[in-house]
Amino acid sequence: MNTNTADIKDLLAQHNLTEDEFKKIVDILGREPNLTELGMFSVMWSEHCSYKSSRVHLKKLPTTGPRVVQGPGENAGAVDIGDGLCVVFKMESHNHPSFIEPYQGAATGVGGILRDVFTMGARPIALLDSLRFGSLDSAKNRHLMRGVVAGIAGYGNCMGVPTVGGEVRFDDIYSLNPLVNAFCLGVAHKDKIFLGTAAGVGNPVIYFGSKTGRDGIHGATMASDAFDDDSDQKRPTVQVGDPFQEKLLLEACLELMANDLLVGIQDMGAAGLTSSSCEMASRAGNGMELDLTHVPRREPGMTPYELMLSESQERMLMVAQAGKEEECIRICRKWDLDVAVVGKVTSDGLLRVIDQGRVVAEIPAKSLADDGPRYERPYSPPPYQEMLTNLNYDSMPDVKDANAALLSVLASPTIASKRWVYEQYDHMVRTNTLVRPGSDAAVVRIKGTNKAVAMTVDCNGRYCLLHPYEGTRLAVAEAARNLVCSGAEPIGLTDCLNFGNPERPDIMWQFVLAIEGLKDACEHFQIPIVSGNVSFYNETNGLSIYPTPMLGMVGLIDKAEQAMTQWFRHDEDAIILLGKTRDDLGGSEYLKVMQHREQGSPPLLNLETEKALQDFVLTVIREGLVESAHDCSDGGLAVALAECCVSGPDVRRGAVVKLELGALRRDALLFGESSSRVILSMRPDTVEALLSRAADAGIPAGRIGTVGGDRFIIDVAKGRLNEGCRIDLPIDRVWDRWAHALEEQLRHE
Amino acid sequence: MKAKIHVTLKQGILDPQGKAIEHALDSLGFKNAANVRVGKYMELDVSETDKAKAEAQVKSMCEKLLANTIIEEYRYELV
Amino acid sequence: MKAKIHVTLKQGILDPQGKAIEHALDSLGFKNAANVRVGKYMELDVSETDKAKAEAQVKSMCEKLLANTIIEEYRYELV
Amino acid sequence: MNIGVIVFPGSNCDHDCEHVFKDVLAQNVTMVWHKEKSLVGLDGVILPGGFSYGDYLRTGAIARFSPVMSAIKEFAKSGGLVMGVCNGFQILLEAGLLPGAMLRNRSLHFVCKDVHVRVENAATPFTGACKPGQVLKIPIAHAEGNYYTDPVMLAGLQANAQIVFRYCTPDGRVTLEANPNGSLDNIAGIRSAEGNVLGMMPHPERSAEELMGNEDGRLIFTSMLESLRNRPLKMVGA
Ligand SMILES: Nc1ncnc2c1ncn2[C@@H]1O[C@H](COP(=O)(O)OP(=O)(O)O)[C@@H](O)[C@H]1O
Ligand SMILES: [Mg+2]
Repeated sequence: MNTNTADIKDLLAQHNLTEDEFKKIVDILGREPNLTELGMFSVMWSEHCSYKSSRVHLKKLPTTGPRVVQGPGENAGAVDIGDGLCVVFKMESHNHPSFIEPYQGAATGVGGILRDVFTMGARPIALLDSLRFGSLDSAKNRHLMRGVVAGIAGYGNCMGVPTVGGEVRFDDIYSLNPLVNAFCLGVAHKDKIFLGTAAGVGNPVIYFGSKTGRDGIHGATMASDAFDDDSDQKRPTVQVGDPFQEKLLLEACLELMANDLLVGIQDMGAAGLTSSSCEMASRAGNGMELDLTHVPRREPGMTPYELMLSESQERMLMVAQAGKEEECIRICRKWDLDVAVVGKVTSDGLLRVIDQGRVVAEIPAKSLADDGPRYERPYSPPPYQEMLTNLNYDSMPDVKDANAALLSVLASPTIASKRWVYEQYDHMVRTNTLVRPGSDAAVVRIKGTNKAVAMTVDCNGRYCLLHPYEGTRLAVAEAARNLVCSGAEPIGLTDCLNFGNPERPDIMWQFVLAIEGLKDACEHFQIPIVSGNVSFYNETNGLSIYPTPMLGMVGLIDKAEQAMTQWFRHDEDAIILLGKTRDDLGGSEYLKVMQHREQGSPPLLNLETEKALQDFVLTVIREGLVESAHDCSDGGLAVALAECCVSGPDVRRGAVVKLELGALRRDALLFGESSSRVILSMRPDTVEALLSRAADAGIPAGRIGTVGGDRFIIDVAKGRLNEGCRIDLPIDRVWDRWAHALEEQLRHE
Repeated sequence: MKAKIHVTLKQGILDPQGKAIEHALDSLGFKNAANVRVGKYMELDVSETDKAKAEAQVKSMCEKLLANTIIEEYRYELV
Repeated sequence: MKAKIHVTLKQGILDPQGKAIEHALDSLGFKNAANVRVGKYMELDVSETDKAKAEAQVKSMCEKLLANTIIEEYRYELV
Repeated sequence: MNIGVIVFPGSNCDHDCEHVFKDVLAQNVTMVWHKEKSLVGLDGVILPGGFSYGDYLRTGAIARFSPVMSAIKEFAKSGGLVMGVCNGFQILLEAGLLPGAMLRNRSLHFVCKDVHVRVENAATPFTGACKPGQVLKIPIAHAEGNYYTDPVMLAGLQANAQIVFRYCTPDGRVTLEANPNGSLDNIAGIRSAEGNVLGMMPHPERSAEELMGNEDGRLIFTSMLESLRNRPLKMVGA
């Protein structure tokens, strides 16, 4: 590059590269890079693609197990479910693009995660989405939420992949950094998994899908870049999705794969042609030659730099078996896709890019894909951490009007029904959805077998703020509990770790502790992590989001008809509470809603207790002893009971419950979020058997009430230290508040 | 006054709808149609007699609501 | 030649999108906007130098594909 | 029977319809690519739901020009049973095989949920297994199901008993609140004047199995098969 030092500084800044990184590039090449090469390095070495701040820590996570068919490192992970099949799944963030343009940002996020799954040879059968927004009091946040939900719907519905579940939480910290994480699961034959590898020197490299335009150039670098007030300038980098094109791409891919034509395949996600080519070559220890002259283009005059960095959506790169080009091209044409042979696999390990007969870039593929910088960034707890956990119970008045408190907590958008969201998603297409959105986990049957898989996404960012280690362990426990309550055995996990700026020691501290928590909990439950994603730099004007390690967990149900739901099913059924309630108000939704505090220690979690509880719940569900099972977490016992009454699809049922206060506070008993608790309902004649079984297993259990009537009643008897209280409301009032709160808050304009 | 507003995708932004229509026209035998772009057309009444004021208002409506200026551009006339 | 085509809902057919925009404008403080109607605007190139022929073609495109004349009406100009 | 399921680019309920006919009702199913020009050998035809051509321009507007549509018109003209579900209904409207047009849902949102429909005409080849006035619970999933036609045509539909399903409450009342999309006269499904073409917005294939917890939609398919078994022989393979 014929540039002077000042210009180089500018260039490096524009490309988010440090001077050390630049030196490393010069070392690798033995010369200075040209602009195209610099661009390629910058995207591949960005945080988003290279995991340079997280890699040393991610290595600690448990990724193996008897069921693991494919762990992290490929487009998605795969876990054996028997019958010769495996489930392929992954979760991915699209936070920054969704803040800039909510509809397209969310839509292309869904498009990207779908491609990750079907490039592995799996037909996608379910999507979930995990969302975080700021308070709905603000018009901007309402606009973001409407746009994001519409974008997810627009893409997923058109693809014919049902969005069967998800999570939406609200906290003002996400106002300038909403989170949009999408999870996708597909099913593949275990011996027909496709990988992104460019094996076989001489094999043709084929481009197919949409044409390349100038979309999202610098997108990958943008995702690794914190926002500031100039973010508007970066707007032209927004990509537009075309779900129809992706549907054709999906069908074409599955047809190509069924016909034994491919050696390897990878989608062009972040860093487009650059990442797909160098990663495939590097995995196989080969090189690749690309001739840009043949790349289908949407616009005239595109430079090699633009072609290599474009993030136009709905594109794929495949390495075909030599001699099978024509057949590949025929199938792509059948599906109306653009297709062209753009290169071949070489033996020299170099990614060589040619344009109009001229070599415009020549870089060792491995150095782009794998030899990016790695940082062991310093970490230390922030000075305010102790202030956060410090919660003086004595200074807080106990709840007086329990009716009013319950209604307020139910109307909190984090707790309220998400029907407004999931009714916009086609959650039934493919006719597999046995448990629709609205229960602890979604359950989808696997046609051709008797099996079903359950899926959930979970993370309480507030807990993670208060204690990143505990919060992450709690998220693992909750996700597993949600699956178990649905009758499923947890078999695998994907994560999407959303954090602030890793160059800040306090953020890095949050990250490192979260990883430790994730590791410890997964090892204890023996749940392997088979794929994942890290999203750093979720900060605006120096303000970071809460640490939000989102988890997507998958469980297996051997007999589909044993899938369980959370709502009460018959009047007269007995209500059983499993687990122990403590004074756990720290980080609770109740404290936030009623006292505007996000403070305290998150609930205590003992992994042995949790595991014993989950094993017990799964066993009694499988034995058919149980009519419903609901995880008790956000909003505490009162909210969980109310959900059991009003979340069922057709009818609402009342309940009469009596609770012992013991030495607890009233608010802690009703709204505290002690972990390791589950609410069951069952026919009255099986109660005794269940209670004695629970006693044998060492699980605290007791009958707390009966389903039925048209009122929601919780009678709290006087305790050792405190007066009792009573919740007594018409069940329709409880339902109305919970069912319509979100809609009402969104309906402002 | 009546405002007539056109909102179209910016140059360079993918227009999947236009592409699909072009393809359909082609297979219908309209081989000589090309570069189809699809946008929105809106009409509305502004109860304002001062043309300059009305213009300022319509511009502000476009910026705030009618166009997504990240990917779209707009133009309007008042009659 | 470039064809500019407007497709709008027929008078008398309820336009929920127009209604929603009107409502949104209202709550944004644009109290004096009314009768919002939303339609489609399409541009395409016709490689035909004879204006009459081009017109006939564009009309036929509209009738056959671009508008559904049960609910929509269309107009076009050629430039 | 041999049932043809038409596959347009962007169809996405094609496999669901195939599953019901093949795995639940043990019939022969032929997946018919939209470029086919002949329907020889088929006893009945389903246009499945989805987003043919991405629903770009208008739902069903582009699909109606697929080569297979001329064959479907012939098939229908000769009395063959043709059923369009959701996007299939929209295509039949655009193709003129059924009267009327679809507008966007009143809410402007895509909506996916269970709804109830009342069988207004139980004397069609698609509803023979239902009782007149029977209420069926069947899911909908669409953004454009707001049926429209002009008053003259509407009167014609009513007079000829062409309205087959109306959105209703669980106990069978046709009310404004029971209408999920703003559809004229709560119309959820109509048949052609001759009676052998049906279009409906709800998805019966999504409620046709015990495991799914609802088998109401299955009645539509069993009605169809029953009337195919009873039809005069001359229509076979028309
Ligand atoms: N964004 C969303 N998309 C689809 N379904 C959602 C979404 N958010 C919440 N849901 C559904 O609503 C129900 C309640 O959600 P949530 O309160 O987060 O459940 P839990 O506390 O059991 O994890 C779940 O079935 C969930 O799948
Ligand atoms: Mg739960």
